[in-house]
Amino acid sequence: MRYLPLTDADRGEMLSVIGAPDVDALFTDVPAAHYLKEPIEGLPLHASEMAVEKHMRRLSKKNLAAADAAFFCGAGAYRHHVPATVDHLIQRGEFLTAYTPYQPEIAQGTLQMLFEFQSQVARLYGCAVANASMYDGSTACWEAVAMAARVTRKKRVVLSGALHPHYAETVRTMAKFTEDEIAGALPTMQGAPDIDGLIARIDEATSCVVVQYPDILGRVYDMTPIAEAAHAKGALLIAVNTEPVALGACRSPGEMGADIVVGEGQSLGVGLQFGGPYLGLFAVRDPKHVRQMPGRLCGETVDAEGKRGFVLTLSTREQHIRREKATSNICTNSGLCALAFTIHLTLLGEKGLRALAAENHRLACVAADRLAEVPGVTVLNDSFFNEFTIVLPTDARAVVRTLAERKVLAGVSLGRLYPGNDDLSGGLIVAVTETSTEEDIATLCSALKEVLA
Amino acid sequence: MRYLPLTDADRGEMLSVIGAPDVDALFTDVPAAHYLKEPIEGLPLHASEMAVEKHMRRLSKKNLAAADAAFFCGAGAYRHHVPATVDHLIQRGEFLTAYTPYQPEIAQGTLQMLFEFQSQVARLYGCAVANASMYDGSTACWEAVAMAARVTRKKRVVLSGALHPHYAETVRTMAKFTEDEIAGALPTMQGAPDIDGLIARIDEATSCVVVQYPDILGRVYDMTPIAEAAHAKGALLIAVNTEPVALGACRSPGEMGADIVVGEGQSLGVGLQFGGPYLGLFAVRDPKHVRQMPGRLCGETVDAEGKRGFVLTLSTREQHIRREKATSNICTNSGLCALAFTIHLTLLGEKGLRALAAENHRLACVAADRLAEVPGVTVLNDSFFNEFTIVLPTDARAVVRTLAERKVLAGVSLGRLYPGNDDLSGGLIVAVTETSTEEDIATLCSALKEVLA
Amino acid sequence: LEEPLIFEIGGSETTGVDLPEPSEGANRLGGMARTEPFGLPGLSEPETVRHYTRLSRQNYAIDLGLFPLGSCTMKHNPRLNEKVARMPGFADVHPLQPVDTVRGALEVINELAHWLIELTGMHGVAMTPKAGAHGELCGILCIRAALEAKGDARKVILVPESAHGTNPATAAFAGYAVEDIPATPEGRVDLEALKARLGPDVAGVMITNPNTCGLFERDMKAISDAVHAAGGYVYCDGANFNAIVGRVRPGDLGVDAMHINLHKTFSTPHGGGGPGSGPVVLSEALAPYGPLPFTARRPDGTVDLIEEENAGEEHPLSFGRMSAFHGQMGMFTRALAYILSHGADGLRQVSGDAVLNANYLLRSLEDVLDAPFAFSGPCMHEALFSDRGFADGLTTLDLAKGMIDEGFHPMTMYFPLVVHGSMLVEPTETESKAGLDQLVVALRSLAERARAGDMSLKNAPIHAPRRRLDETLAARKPVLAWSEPDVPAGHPTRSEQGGS
Amino acid sequence: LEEPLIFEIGGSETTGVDLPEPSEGANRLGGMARTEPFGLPGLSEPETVRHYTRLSRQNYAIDLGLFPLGSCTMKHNPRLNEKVARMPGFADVHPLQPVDTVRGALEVINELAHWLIELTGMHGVAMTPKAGAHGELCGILCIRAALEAKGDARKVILVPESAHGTNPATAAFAGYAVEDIPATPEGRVDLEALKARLGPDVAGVMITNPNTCGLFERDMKAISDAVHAAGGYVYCDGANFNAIVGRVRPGDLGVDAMHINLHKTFSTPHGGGGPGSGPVVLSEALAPYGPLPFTARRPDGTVDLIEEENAGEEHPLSFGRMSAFHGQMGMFTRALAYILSHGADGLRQVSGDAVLNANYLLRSLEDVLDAPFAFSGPCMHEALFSDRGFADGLTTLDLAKGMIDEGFHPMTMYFPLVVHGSMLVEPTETESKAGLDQLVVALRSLAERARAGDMSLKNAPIHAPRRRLDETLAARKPVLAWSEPDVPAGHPTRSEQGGS
Repeated sequence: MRYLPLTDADRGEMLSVIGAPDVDALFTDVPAAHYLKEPIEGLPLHASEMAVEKHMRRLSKKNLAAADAAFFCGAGAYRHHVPATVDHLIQRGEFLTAYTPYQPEIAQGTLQMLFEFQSQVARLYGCAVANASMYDGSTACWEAVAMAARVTRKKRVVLSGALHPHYAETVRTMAKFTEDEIAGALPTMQGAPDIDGLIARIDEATSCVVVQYPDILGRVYDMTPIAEAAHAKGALLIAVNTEPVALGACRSPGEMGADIVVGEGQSLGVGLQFGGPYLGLFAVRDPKHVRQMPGRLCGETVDAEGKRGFVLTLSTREQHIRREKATSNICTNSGLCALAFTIHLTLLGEKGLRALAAENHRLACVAADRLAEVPGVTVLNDSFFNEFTIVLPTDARAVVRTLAERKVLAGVSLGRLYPGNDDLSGGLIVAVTETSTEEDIATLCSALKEVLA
Repeated sequence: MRYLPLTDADRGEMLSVIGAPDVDALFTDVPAAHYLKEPIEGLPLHASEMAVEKHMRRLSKKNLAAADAAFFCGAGAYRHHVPATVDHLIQRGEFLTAYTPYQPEIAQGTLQMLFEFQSQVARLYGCAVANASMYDGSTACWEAVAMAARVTRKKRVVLSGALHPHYAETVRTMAKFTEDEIAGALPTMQGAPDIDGLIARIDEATSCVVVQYPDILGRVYDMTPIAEAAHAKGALLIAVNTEPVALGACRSPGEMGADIVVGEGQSLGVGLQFGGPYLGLFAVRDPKHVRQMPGRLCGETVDAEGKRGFVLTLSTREQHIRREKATSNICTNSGLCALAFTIHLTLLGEKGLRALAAENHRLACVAADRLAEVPGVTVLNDSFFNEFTIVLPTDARAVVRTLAERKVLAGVSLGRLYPGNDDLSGGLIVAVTETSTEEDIATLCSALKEVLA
Repeated sequence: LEEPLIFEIGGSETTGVDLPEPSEGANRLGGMARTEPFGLPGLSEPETVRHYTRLSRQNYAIDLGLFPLGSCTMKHNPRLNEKVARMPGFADVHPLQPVDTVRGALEVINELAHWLIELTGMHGVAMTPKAGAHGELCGILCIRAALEAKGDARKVILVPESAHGTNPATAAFAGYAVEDIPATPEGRVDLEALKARLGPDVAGVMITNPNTCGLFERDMKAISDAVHAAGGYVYCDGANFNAIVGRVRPGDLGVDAMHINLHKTFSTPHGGGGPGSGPVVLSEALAPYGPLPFTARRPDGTVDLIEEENAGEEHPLSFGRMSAFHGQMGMFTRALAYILSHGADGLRQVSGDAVLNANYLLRSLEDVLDAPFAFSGPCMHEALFSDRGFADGLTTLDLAKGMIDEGFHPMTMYFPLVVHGSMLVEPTETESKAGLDQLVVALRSLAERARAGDMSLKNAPIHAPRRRLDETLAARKPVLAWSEPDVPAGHPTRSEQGGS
Repeated sequence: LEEPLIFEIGGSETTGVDLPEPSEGANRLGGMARTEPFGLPGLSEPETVRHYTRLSRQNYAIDLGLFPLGSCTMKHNPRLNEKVARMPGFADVHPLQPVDTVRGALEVINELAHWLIELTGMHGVAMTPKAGAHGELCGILCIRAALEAKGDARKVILVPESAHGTNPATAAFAGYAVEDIPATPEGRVDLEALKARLGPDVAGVMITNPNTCGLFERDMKAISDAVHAAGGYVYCDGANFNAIVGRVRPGDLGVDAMHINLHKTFSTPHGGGGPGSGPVVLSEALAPYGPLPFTARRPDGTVDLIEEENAGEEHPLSFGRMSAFHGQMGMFTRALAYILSHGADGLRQVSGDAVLNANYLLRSLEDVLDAPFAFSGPCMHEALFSDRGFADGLTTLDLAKGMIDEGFHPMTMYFPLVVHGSMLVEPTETESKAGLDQLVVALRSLAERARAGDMSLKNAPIHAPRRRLDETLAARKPVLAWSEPDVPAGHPTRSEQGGS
């Protein structure tokens, strides 16, 4: 086996040092009845790199890669161009094969990168402090809800109907443990989100209000009134963002009064990857909330010679120290994805992020205008950044499947996200990024026209 | 421009330090008549990474990649599976973006690698010393011819008819300078090479005899009689090898008395790459010939503290020291390709190289047997390693083109290599490596059967 | 050279990408256009490459040397797996594409799931948990759902003293009261004490096997039987599955749920702290409660996705969704490539070599380092030592930091908690004998210095990018984000200059 | 930790690949089967990754820092280009596939050739030369072929004193007598001296422009006119084309042949010493003699390959083939991606920033380092300094080695030969002002130490993987390959054990 350096000669020598006749003798604590005598049944013997690569390539080719299609899927995961530099750098062995930086003297590379990452996320979100990342946006959203309960010592959670349904489901599942009460809703199929309706659901028992920005239908709106209403009742506003590129064009949630801002960072550096691994972002506007934050934090300090250095800090919040008193059971972050994100954002910088956002918005406006001209299609949104919802006169799920056969991945149907809601079944979320060309948009429109005709 | 770090503010500051009004003022030595006022005509303005990648991908897709075909091309370039580790390691910035190791204190990585490479090549070839690589096999072959003239002080070069015709052409072209006399021939279309005929062409004026092993038609044979005959006339035997994997199964040229062994190293680590960059290997059997060798040499020494270290050495042979008295004008090696080769060979080791060679030979034997069963096809070779020549009853060039339309890349026709020689036009060189499957072989045979029918 | 922060070298007008200049034109941002600057620094591409390349060189990593980190399993990460994960059909597909366009990706998930089930002898597997700790939550949720389905609201989870910190954290987080199970003097769960505690209030136990002392729980089957008899479920922390893969199937030992850290047993890269992936294998009793979504192979061989849309018919008892989308696809491809590369014979060799390497270290060091459980026989994949015998004033921490100067990553320190000054050493199967012999030489020398009272160890490390760092300062006055320093007049920072 | 040689850690039974065990069976090796062992060591995959990763860290590289290496042009290597070169349609195609299956690859060659011609204002280009020096041979072969076609057997090539060492080596190798052209006091070719030497025996001149003193040859056009009038040809060494790309077209200056080092001007990676690529642009007079093969775009847009098979009609005057196959494809894809990325505006910016950076260094250092030609105006892309003013016993070499301790690669030393103790500094356009300022600080400090006679510079470098190496020993007793050491009885080496 190419990954196993011991030779039979080595094994013999080592066994004689140990004083064991063979390797099986080292497993004497395993009761004989449960010790397998033979290799696992059904699993083939070891295979060459070439054979494994061929097998995996065959499976890979059974998928329609986005690059081979006219591609408009979003709804929580976005296709952006990731500079080649990003993938090159994250594959450096010193990053790829490093351990969690618990030994800071030999982990300054990871630690400084995390400090820079935290600083970037905080600025992007308009917050004071961000952590070193979570699993993904949906679990970060749940952690924010749990944190709000710790901060407010209340249990009623108000979810916006326009929160990504997977995020809402994740909150609902995890709330089974904590017995938080979850008040959810479906999205309103209107040009603008129903802010008054949401505010009306906030009461004195509310720990937090969870909104998405831009929301699941792509709408961009002012969160300030919601923040004010929440704060008036002693609740926190949690803002969820699934498309960080939007913040290159739109005001930040922190600016508008969100107390906790969480999101999915996949857009920058990470890629689609069929849904994972992704990158949970988590930040708080008020530094006094830091000690209630979940997840790892990297902080600045000095070494024994007075040189600046970085360490994981405030770990008394964490499970490996606190055991059953930890703020969360999270013990991993999404380190390599955070690295990809921070490299991509460093390459962009403020100038590049603004330009990228502008290009996304420009193309999305083009697409919305063209789609509105397709007979039977209505564009729902009054406002949007790079995705918006169109309403078709028929079940959008079927349309999406039909278009996929023509290598047009038209978007994500509301019917798939909200099965069993006939009112939503005509809805289709269309995302347009800098990777979509005007030719792709034309392809989508003409294919849609034919299918709807 | 993403590759240019200066900002306009920087440029302004720097110009004021220099005392120049603008950048154009730094080009005052260029006569105004020849200083372009405008960007080069026709060339588009700078483009995003995404745009360039798309353009190049479009061109890439216009080619039939070997992985998408039943593939049997050889004749000097071979497709082998290169472990992913190789490409990962050669892309480390410290290797990829390093300079020629003229400052050995900060280039030990490249130098030690080259020392290991030289040692591996010498052992593979059965020689005493190998250099740090040349451009490719064909230019290494020419350098060997030139070296033989320096050693023997004679000028007549006898080329085997079964030497790769591109190599023979290269020697012929370069000999225009040195006025060496080149005696060439066409390959004999027989099961075994015409050794007696070759020996008969050696005379007292001969500086060297150049043979290929395995030869252009794939034949493996004993070089000892040729070496003896050459030595008897005071000539050197130069053995050319284009497939190093063959030496995992076959006796080395050095063992059989070749004085200079050169070859193409592309098979290990480098890949097909449409012909370049490749890797010239160059070794001598007798250490006393070292000072007549062309190209870089890396040698062991110690540093000021007595630690082992490596340096480029014997550079008095080289052009940057000797100017017009250099042994060759070569000033570059194929460093990164040498790195890929040495990593691949280290992964293989003796055990892996033998196994790889055995698998190549096994599959080639299968292919030869199956092809012999196709009506109209004759297998020419008495002996072969992983490539052999078949003779078709028609022009093989046309057959190859027809098969390519069916995604069968059947091999290299002799008609392409030796245009204008009707006697050879039925010949087709078929190479079979570990990347060829038995299914590919069956595809080739059935396609050939149909085309010949 | 010290590497500055991107905020110290970048500028707001510098960028490492080429994009069209934003034009005036359509603006449908609902009046929410950003007007304030972010303060995000940009670097050109060459500066970016250099910054991160230099930073990387301040890290230790598996690619540089041995990582004898007990319980965390740092082993070779094959580059084939990196290549496979980047194939366009896996890396460039959207999680919500129509299933007909992602059958191959679903096959990867299903094929990996199949082999995880076969290797563990279980009934089903939840693929979506995003890390080991997330998998623990998944397992506990299944137990809870199964109990609820029986109308049984038990509130206690038993956890051995030596458990991973995540175990009690998970159980507590999930609303359970956590109670300790004591250990026997030889470092295993005390079966009799466990049996004595079992009762109608105990929802289950969480056990690590092999345990964190590096020992196999001989009584595992008896424990499971007792727990099942008392109406509870057995959760096994699978962090140490790499010690027994191919040789022992947890399902045969009565386990109901076990997470598998793909990076530990199946070698997905650690990445400086993630991303992880923690699939949870489930017994027949718990499988019906597992989370959405998952995959199912149809009789015709195609693989389908079971999600909210079709779960009503296919998986009605599911406790729900734990996260968006389908799990850590990028880790699945790597883990599957690893399993297929090793095959049945190779995986058995993996656990054999891992255990052989650990026992070789144990026996090569027990005369100079206290090995509290060495008397009780072979260890599994990790060897446990302690600081007993060190001179006064020298601790496990000092020895560990001394390892850095010898060119190694420190071992796991002060874990498990059941042994004072513990040092848990896990070499893994991907280390050569020559590498282990170097480690032995270094550790013997350090142990002798610690026993002899060589106080210079207190200064270790000295051959590292940094000396020991002031963690107290970091926690007392947290600086968690960069802010512009106060700058003397006349020296504007680069980013204040609006470019550089 | 010192990294041993693969021969010291590998074994003949160890391998890092999985292949079927060789079986008995068919053997058609003509009796030539190998029986003797090679003595080639193998390493497992994890050992291999670690060996080369550790080795790599003993190198300095562009990714780590500035490389002020005059005349060698070490600049940023974009990673996009690495990605492009690895696209399967370029990396996984055989050079002798039928042309219909490689039209895209031929288009790459043709498109690059087109832009090289446009950027240089020439008539044709030979794409096959494999490096700059190979390109020089190509150019000289063209000149020779053109002269021969006229029945003119001239035997002298004129080369300026300051030429790259390859120039006279090439001319001599090609059988020409090489004669020097003197320089003017300000570091340029002496036009009058050149004119005086021209005559019917002079085949041509080889001139570097910008020249190796970092100056533009103002009289280039006059030189060309004089040479042409005397019946000779002008070869231009294009190593410094990066200083003028987008601003000056050598064709406009009367050049007949010029090689372009793709790694210098178009940023293909240097790779620790190759592979290079040296296309040669040719004037209308020389283009008909260029080597085979090359590409031609047909009126319908398709690109064809011109090789032996069809050269008779298409290119009958070719001097022949210089190497197997079609040139350095892997470098062509990278160079084309670079040209398209920069575009017409970016390439002009490239030369502008390269020259700006060099002049900034020249003016920031001329008060502490002797700059022999600084008086004569701006330099081009490199600034020339000398050791004049250093204290006795300290040399250019000492200052250069001192740079290593400051974290930089040394500049080019003792080249060009026309200046005593010369130091040629080329920052390139991919360095930031902040990086240049750091270099200035370091060089000023070193220059002051050298002037003050600080003999500790003799010990430099001390912060490097090695101290100064004994090059004399290496040359006097060459050890050019590893051999088994004499081993004391009882200590067999790993490879002698037949395994590890």
